[in-house]
Amino acid sequence: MKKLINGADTVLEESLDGFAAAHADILLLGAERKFVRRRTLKPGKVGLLSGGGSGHEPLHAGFVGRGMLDAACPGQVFTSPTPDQIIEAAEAVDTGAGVLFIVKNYEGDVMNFTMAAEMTGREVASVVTNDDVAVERSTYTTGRRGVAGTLIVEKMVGAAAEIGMPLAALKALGDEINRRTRSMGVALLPCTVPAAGRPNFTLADDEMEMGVGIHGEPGRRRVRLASADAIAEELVGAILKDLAPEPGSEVLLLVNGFGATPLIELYLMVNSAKRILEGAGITAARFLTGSYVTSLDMAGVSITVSVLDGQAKELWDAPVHTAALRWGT
Amino acid sequence: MKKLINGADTVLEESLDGFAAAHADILLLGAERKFVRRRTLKPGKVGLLSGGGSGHEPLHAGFVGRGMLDAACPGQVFTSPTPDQIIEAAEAVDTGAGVLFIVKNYEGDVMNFTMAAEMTGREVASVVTNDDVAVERSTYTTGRRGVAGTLIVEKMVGAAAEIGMPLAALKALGDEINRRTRSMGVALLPCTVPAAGRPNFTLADDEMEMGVGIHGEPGRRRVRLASADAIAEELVGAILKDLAPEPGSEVLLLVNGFGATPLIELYLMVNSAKRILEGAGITAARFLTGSYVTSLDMAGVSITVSVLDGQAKELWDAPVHTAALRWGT
Amino acid sequence: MSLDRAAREKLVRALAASMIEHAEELTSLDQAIGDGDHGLNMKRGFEAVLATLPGLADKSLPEMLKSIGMTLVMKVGGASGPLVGTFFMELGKALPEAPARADLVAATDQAINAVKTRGRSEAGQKTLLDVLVPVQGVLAGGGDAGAIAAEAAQAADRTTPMLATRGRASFLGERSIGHMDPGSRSASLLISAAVAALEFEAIS
Amino acid sequence: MSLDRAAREKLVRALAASMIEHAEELTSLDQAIGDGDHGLNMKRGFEAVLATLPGLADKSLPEMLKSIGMTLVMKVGGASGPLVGTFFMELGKALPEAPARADLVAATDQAINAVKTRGRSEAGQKTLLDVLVPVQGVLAGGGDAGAIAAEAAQAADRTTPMLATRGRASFLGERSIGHMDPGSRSASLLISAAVAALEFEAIS
Ligand SMILES: Nc1ncnc2c1ncn2[C@@H]1O[C@H](COP(=O)(O)OP(=O)(O)O)[C@@H](O)[C@H]1O
Ligand SMILES: Nc1ncnc2c1ncn2[C@@H]1O[C@H](COP(=O)(O)OP(=O)(O)O)[C@@H](O)[C@H]1O
Ligand SMILES: [Mg+2]
Ligand SMILES: [Mg+2]
Ligand SMILES: [Mg+2]
Ligand SMILES: [Mg+2]
Repeated sequence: MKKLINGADTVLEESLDGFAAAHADILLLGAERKFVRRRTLKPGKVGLLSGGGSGHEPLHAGFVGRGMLDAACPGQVFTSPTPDQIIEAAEAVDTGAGVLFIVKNYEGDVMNFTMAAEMTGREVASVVTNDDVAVERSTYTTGRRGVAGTLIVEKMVGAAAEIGMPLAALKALGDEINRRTRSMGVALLPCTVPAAGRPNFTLADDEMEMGVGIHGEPGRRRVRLASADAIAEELVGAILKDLAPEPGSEVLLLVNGFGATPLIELYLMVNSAKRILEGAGITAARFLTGSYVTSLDMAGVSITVSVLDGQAKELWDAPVHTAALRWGT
Repeated sequence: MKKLINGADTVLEESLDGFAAAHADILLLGAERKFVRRRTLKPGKVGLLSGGGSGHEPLHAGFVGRGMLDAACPGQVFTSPTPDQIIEAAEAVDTGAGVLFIVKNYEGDVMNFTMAAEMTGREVASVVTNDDVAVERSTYTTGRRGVAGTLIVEKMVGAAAEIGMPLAALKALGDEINRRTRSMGVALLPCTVPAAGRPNFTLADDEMEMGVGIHGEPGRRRVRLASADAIAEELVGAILKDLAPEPGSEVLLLVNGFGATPLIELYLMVNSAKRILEGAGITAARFLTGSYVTSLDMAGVSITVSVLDGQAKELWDAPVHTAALRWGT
Repeated sequence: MSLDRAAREKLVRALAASMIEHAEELTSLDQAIGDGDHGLNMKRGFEAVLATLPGLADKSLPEMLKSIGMTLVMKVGGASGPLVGTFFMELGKALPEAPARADLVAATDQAINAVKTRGRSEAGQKTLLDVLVPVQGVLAGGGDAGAIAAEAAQAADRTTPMLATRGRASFLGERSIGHMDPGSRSASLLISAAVAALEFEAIS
Repeated sequence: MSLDRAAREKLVRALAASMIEHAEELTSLDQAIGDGDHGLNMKRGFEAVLATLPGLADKSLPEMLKSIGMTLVMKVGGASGPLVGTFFMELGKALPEAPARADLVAATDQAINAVKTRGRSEAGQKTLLDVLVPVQGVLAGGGDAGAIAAEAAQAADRTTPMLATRGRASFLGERSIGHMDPGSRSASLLISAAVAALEFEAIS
């Protein structure tokens, strides 16, 4: 295991301290590092709260700030946060309009956020994201995972909250964006949880994990390493099959690196994915490219497609000022 | 070699096409992909032009846009661009106030930019960055390499150009920022040039390259893998020894990933570096953390320290709107 | 059964020791069909429980169990935190201070139901319920310590050929087959540690 | 020496072939003390030169050399593009159409000086000048084809123990010692290819 760390036990706290110091203008760290909170709250606005296991940086703490999240609760690496973290974060950001939880669909996350919702006295609603089409036959199971599409839900719901949308409407909006959003990923190299010290799986030099999640968990199937075009075909193909957007639709294309894949490759994937979408009569009208929803030091990429309408475009374009996403005023 | 590519020969063009499509609001790609140009030029402003070998994304094309570069010339992977690229880019961005080249100190880059300057009829000045303290005994040699500090020069000079500073003053400013800026890096895993197909060097599981550059070239020395604190001590120590900032100085701390190192580790390094600076009586008043000056899929980190005065702080804080750096209005 | 302070402390230490000692193994199991943190999660949780000693053992058995459950909920996170935590909390709520065997049967039944509700799950889905449910059956049927521990171990083994339909392993579909469920293994370890520490024979 | 069209084309093809065939080797040398692109750079440059055939060989010898130089400058990039390109350009500028040996001596001297100016470098710094300069010495001293090719190969070998003070290898300090300079190796290959193609004996 080759990592820039001082010891597996302190990775999370040291990294959070560095993060909070580097972005002190935007956010602050709660007591005992239970949450990261937007420095200046907007009274009367619904509090937007997300969280999950760490190891996916910049998700979620990197999206705390104006136009996006009010707070994020970082769990241990790949382990959902605990109810006390969520309860205290909710308390810290509730200015009276209630709190919306944005939760990725993992049973750990769902249960911990649910317990927190039960235990806090506040008005709370939850959006559970489940955009990962790699999970097949999901009907009678835990369902699909929430992966990179979560970022899109957080951005758009964040923009709507910023302009005063009330809790119930935000929940409905979040559910709707989630319904319009699909993702799928592939890993070229596995990741190593610091405390585990060894990779979650191993891949031969000519293998990749197709349909991988963001926790170093194995994917749909292990296949031969393929070209960027072939990978994009499979990912975009699976997404479009499931999403079935109307021909002529405009979409947001998110090409997301898993942590160890450089930008030169991600932009190359943008090129492949865009061409494939065009072939299907779909226009990528917005793009986001970078390592935003990662899996520690895993190499690989996920593609997310989110169908845009006029409102979604406006919400995407609306100003955002966080550690990891910034545009507009 | 595990990369998301379609073939070594087309990596650069496909990646540039994806990049240009994703950021069409900010920039456009010149004919034959010779340069990336800011979409809307500001007449009367000095044209700021940089470039260098590819494989360092987002440097330089990711810094094209309002408040930073007007154009960037992408060379082949790790190979400086050719004079025709630079000449055509200069032509594309010169609105009459001359053109400033910002060049990293490698003989290839310096010679190609010099030939372009000789061959173009325009008023041209050059700033050559050489912030890498890993290079020892540099007096009678090629000197020091230009590495991540180049980003700081580009940002600050870009801000000054945006508010109308003339060519000679911009050159003087760039030289001055370069003088106040030092960097050093360490690699945990090597990188692989797509066309070469194999890593430039190999490292055992317990080794790292101390003082590595950004081209997969070997560093100062190969040493045992150490803790984040020990690495930060060595990097910051070498920087401070050379930079010798006055105690009480304020600095910009740039913790830069080389491409395969995740944010969780980079922020942990921020925490270590900040503490070491504080121990030396230096305050990190500004931070930038991320993979900005990379070396393909190399794992590792560089630390850059740039001494700030009031002007430098203002120039750093000034609005910037590029693919990779964005803040302000 | 009435546990004195020493017995309560012994029980807590035995449970914690079983998780701490087997953390590596549980993590390996979770690496195969999960995200590789189950051992770390259970270890972190039971270390936190240990840190509440000696005060913890001063409490009555029901209060102690509730406290263990709450500590697990607040320290473990993941899927196992709420589930194992709920199990202990509900057990504490349902047990009288000096439970007879019938109380234990009823309380474990209630705790298992709470786990099912929390996890929206049933036995047969390759989760810790596939240990809890059959072991509770043996308990209800009058099985002795040996039978309980044996059933726990066998039940965990029986999860190996199962297809996961709940929990993280369900994301793998068919690929979840052929690996033991990590939560079932930890449940089995906890049960074995408990019956050994309680000298169950004596108290039933 | 007067090269007809066929000889000029043969020369161009020989130079290009030597770079294309040895690209892997040059890249390996550059991986050891540089950035691993020298073989790719030279190959790309000479492939671009080949692409200017047949028109290229229609030109006079000086014009052809200038054109090769300009193509290299515009296609190679890196350090070798301007340096090798300048060498060819200056050679073309300095040579008459049908040069005598003395013309060749003077022209190579001039071209080497241009390289020195462009690279702000001298022989002794572990660069291609450590091949160009001694080979030019042999040429000036009347050496035959065999002597020139031998000196080129030996001069490249002699860069191995040198400490680099110019070029990318200089960043390595002492660690540059013990590896052959890639640019010296390519220069030596080009020289050998040239003397073989020119049947140098015949024309000197
Ligand atoms: N819905 C559920 N119902 C019952 N048990 C579950 C459920 N989901 C997960 N589990 C159990 O939790 C175990 C995983 O725990 P752990 O690895 O600590 O959490 P996570 O899966 O969040 O990483 C699984 O092996 C399984 O036994
Ligand atoms: N200043 C210089 N003067 C002469 N030759 C040089 C100089 N700098 C580099 N070289 C030569 O160029 C070679 C490297 O070429 P190449 O790898 O193509 O370019 P780069 O170093 O830019 O990657 C070196 O091996 C050396 O022979
Ligand atoms: Mg987990
Ligand atoms: Mg190069
Ligand atoms: Mg787990
Ligand atoms: Mg090179």
